[in-house]
Amino acid sequence: MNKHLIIDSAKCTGCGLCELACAINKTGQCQTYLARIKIWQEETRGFFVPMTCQQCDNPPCASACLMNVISKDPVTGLTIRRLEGCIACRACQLACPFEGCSYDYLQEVLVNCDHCEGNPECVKYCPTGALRYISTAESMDLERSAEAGRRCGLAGLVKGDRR
Amino acid sequence: MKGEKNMSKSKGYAGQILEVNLSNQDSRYKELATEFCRDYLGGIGFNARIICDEMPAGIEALSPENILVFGVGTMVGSTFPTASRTEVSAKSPLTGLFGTSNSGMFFGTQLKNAGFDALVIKGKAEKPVYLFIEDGEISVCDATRLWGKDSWDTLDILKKQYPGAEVALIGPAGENLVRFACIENGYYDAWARTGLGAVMGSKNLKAIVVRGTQGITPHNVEELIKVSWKARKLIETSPFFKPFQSYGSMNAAMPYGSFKALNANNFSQGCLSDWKENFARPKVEELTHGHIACQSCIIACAHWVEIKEGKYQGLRMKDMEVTPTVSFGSGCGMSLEATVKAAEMGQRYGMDMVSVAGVMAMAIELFDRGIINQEDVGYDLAFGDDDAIFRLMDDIAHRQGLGAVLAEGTMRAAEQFAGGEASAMHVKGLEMPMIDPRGRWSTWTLGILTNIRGGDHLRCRNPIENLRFNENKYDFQKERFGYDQKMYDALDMPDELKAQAIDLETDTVDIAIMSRWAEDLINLFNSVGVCIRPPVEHRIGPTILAEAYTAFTGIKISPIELMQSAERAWNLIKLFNLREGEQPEDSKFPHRFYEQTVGGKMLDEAKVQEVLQQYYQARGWDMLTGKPGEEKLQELGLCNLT
Amino acid sequence: MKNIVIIGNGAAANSAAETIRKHDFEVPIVMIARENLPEYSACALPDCLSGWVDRSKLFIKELPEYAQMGIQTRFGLEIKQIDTSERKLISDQETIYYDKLIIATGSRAIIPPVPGHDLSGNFVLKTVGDIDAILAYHVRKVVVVGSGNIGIEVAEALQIRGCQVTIVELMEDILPRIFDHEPAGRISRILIDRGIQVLTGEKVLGISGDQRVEAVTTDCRSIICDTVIWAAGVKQNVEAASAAGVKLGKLGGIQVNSFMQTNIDGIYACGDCIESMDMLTGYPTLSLLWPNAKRQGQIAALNCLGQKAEYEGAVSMVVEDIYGITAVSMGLNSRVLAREEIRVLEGQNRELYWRVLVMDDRIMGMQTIGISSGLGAVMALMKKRTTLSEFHRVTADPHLARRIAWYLPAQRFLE
Amino acid sequence: MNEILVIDYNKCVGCKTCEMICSLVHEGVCAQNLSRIRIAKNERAGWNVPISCAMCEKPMCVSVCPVAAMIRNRETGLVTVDEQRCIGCRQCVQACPFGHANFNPLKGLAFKCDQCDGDPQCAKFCWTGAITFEPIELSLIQRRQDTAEKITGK
Repeated sequence: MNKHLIIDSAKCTGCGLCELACAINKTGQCQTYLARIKIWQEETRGFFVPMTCQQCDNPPCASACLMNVISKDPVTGLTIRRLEGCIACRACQLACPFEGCSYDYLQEVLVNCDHCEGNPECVKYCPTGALRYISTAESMDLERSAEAGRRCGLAGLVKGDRR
Repeated sequence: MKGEKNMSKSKGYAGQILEVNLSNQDSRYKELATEFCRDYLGGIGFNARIICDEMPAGIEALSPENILVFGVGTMVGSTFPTASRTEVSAKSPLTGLFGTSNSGMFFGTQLKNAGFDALVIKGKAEKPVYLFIEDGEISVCDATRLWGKDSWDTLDILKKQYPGAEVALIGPAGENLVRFACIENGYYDAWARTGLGAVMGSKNLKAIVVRGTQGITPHNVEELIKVSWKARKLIETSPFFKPFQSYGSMNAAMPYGSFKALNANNFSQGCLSDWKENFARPKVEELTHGHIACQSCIIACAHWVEIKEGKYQGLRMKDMEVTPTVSFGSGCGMSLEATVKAAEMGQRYGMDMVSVAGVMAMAIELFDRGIINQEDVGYDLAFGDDDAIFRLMDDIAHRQGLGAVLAEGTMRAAEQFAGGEASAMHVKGLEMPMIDPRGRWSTWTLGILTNIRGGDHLRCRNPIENLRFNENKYDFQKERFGYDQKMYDALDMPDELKAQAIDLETDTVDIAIMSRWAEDLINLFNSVGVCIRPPVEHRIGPTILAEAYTAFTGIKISPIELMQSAERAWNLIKLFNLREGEQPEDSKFPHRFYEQTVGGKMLDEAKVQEVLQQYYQARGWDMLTGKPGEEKLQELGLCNLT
Repeated sequence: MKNIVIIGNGAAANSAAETIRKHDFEVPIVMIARENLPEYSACALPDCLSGWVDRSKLFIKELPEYAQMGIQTRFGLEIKQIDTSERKLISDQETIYYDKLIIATGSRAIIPPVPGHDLSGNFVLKTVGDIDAILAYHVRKVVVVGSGNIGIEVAEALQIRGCQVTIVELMEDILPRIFDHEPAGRISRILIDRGIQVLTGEKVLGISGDQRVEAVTTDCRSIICDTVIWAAGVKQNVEAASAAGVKLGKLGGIQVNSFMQTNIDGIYACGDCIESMDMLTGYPTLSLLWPNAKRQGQIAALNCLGQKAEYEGAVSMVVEDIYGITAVSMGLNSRVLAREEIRVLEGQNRELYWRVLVMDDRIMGMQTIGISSGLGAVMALMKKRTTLSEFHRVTADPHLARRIAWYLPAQRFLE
Repeated sequence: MNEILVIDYNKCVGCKTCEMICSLVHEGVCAQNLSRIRIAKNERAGWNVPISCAMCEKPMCVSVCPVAAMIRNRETGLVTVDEQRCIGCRQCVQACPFGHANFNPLKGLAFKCDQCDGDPQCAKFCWTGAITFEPIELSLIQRRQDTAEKITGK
């Protein structure tokens, strides 16, 4: 089962550790512009949303790419790029609704999240658990049981009658 | 390996057996051959073959050589009603024979969805570990932080860590190698009998966490849906359906109680005098509500119990099964509310409730008889003394004081006390269940004797047992049929055999012949993973199961062949037991049943032996020794294991 | 199915071939193309001209890859005739039979028949061959006729190479089909700042010279130059198809339905050679953009295989990199919407100028100059045809906005 | 839309038959993960809650889908996935506040309840009456009646 970065924005405090961890790990520089994950700041309204590549299964960035450098890895299911072919035309950035493609001005190419080979740095650094690296099935299970818990209320009482 | 499995292999099955050796953390994947599937079906059939093939003779049950097998029933994970059961087998530390137990809920579905029809565990881990199996991949994880925790606390941790997963685990009793420790299946269910939890504990294996997302492709979807509906309609029309849905297994205990055929105070009485007021229907109705179902079940015989007042106020769990209720309530003289508490403790500690109640009842009787005293125990024991019993339970689970002796099981513990044998109520080392064969002699009670796992009531049951008729005026060979022609016609049994087994004119059932049929039928159910609750066993026969099996797996099989596959597994287990040292004279009830009366009734040893011989004959076994005959083995394509 | 023949080797053709292979490992695929080259990206040609991208990097595939994918290639072959009754393709060398045909012949750049258009020194830029020709020619002073995206990019590329560049545009603004007056002016200023002469509203009347180009004459002046690069438009390669009875639309492209089917059974068409429906207006349009061609190729391939896939329509999406400054246009511009009642949301900050066109509460187009982050969201909202009131409903509620987080980056443009 | 899947989780016993039949009918596979209806359960606390699409009037899955692959039919009220458009970005899964939207990792597509073209198999196979397919008005009437009975104690 492929894992994904599941983002729970309710827990994000906007500390920016994920961005820094990502940038340092990928480029060796403490520069949040180089991060593949970005926190969308809604400071005045009191919430923060980390945004990154969603690893779509049929990614619009790949369809938009003028050089066909974006493809899906059949094994890991990740969206991968052949960086030497990238001409930095930014078409992928325009096609991606999720701010998933970021411009790496050191290499002059566009890059996206690659899950750090199955051990994402951002998840390791996240102090609040807003970022989790779990499978979609698991996140769906969690979501469903949270919903079920809400419906059943705190008492959690079963009221069914015997037939 | 991931994802490929589903495409090629035979349908219906997940197609692989996973073998883990805990000693070197090595895992192997074995593909299932179609012939193997047809011959052994799944569940107990797979377990029997794997254990017979791979376990050396005469090993110690708690040694690393023992093999623990989780065999998922074939139909599990389909829409077939009540198909949820998984059989777990190993050499039993309690009986030294084939140890096996069956449980439902969702573990089997998850294991199959994770890509495996069976899980074989060998060797022993150096330090406590648990297994995590997900979609064809297995990892051995450190369980040091879980070791010593009771099973519910462990489950809370694991279920949080792995949402949506199913967990099989042991409690402190299994860790402490209590010989009747069970493997818990989630919070409220267990593979309880024959001490499989101790085997798991001896392997330093705390839990098995399974999560599967792959799914199983049936051979013929439409046919499967059709046969599922058909089976469902059949079950719903059984006269046992409604009562079972309403009262669960307690339903059976009610008539049995009123006819004094229940264990009371270590089988010294036929039934408690206040049984009807304190245990029967009105009380059950008062305490229980709602339903809980296993995978694909349409009966949902389990209910929620909520104790609203008294000493155990606030206790809330799935319970009021007949087994803990009678074993603790009647067998140890506890109140109905206290049995719920005892069941909770049994679940938390991970102990087989029949066995722990049996061994405690023996201890109390020995205390009464003065063979053990307060000094040995550390406190007074008495039937009906809840607190003392709970304390003793705690001692047994942790092997403290007298508990260390009792944790060895009734048979072994009795040997430690002079004259203890007289109070030890077991068959082949396995504690007797709640039915007293003296109260009512029937196919069911003969089954306790012929059972391949020892003194247990769950492997043989007349599919048309008539609970209304307690009084058995016939000699030991017959029981009353008690139904009309319609019921006779509806029974799914080969005509010839039906005519032999049931005599409509005298309204009787031949116990020996029916025993054999019932055992094979239940073995079939345990192979394909269908529940053996009476409404199911009553209506679902080999004909519809063969239809369902073919629709699901695409393997063509006739009802006769299906029954033969079930019989094959039964014979194989018998051969295994003989190899492990089972003696013909082991097949007998505790002396008390032949010597003391309850309700003015007593068993006649000679007559019981005669029925037993008739049963052997019906099986094609040697009449005196109970050894499967050459002819039978050849018919089944088995060769002698020894 | 016997086989699928694809005419063309561009984005649409290759995307179709890849899609077919993804869904069907068996069916034989034949690809026919006039150029004997593997697939290359036409969009990167100006970058190659400037020297920023190496010529070898233009190629997306290598020739052996076709065989590896199980595609037979007939490159260097020009189809002269399509026989729809016998389902065969006739060229000078051979005849190829097809069961299903995908036409993805693309388009070619045109040189208008003005006097002197045949002198040496007249170029277009559409293929790798054109690049080679331009580079082989001694270019010093160049006039670029037309200022579509190719025109602007070529002008920039040649300016970077050290040429003296003049852009001549017939319309009032540069990039007339893509940008509105205001952003076009901004782009124009960038070009002028870099030393490119931009002449708008001028018509090229002729080219003078003896064998070689020496000057370009417009209705206002004469410009001394040695090279003319024509970026004045393209023509669809539909001659063979049209002769075979494939119906053309009013704009000159092959007419297809939303399943990329032509009027003839078994013949599909996609890419630059077709007239597709505009996603936003619903009217036929000639979309000459790479992503649209790829998507059309996919749709044609899926329908060819019998899976029903419907094309959602073409949408314009142009990214121009002008001396490191990104100019983006998506959707429609106000020239197209001239007759409609539109609302313009315009804004500017340190890093970005933006202009959003709103019609009927829906985003119809957007143009920006500057850093391009946050535009993907607007693009998606535009394609989804989300109304602004729905957008504001979502973003105004923190609970909804957190769940539908990708709306947030678009907020600053749409307030 | 008249009829919806009305779910009374007090009646659910957690047998998961609905999951099995749903995946069987839609995908030809017995797999919980491919079922459009899922039972969330907590064994310890003892609740079983069948969760399937509520067919919201203002569905968040439709709002969040960046490619308009989630479509709500104005006339029938059904919210469906257009598989050809779906890009598999899992936004609907994360956006649905109820955990209703599902995702098939093998196909890389979102999928959700389509009410089996007006004959929901889950409701058909549910023997407990926890899942019924009925007009919303009817279920409201029944619920009012139940509440009234509780209040009056009859």
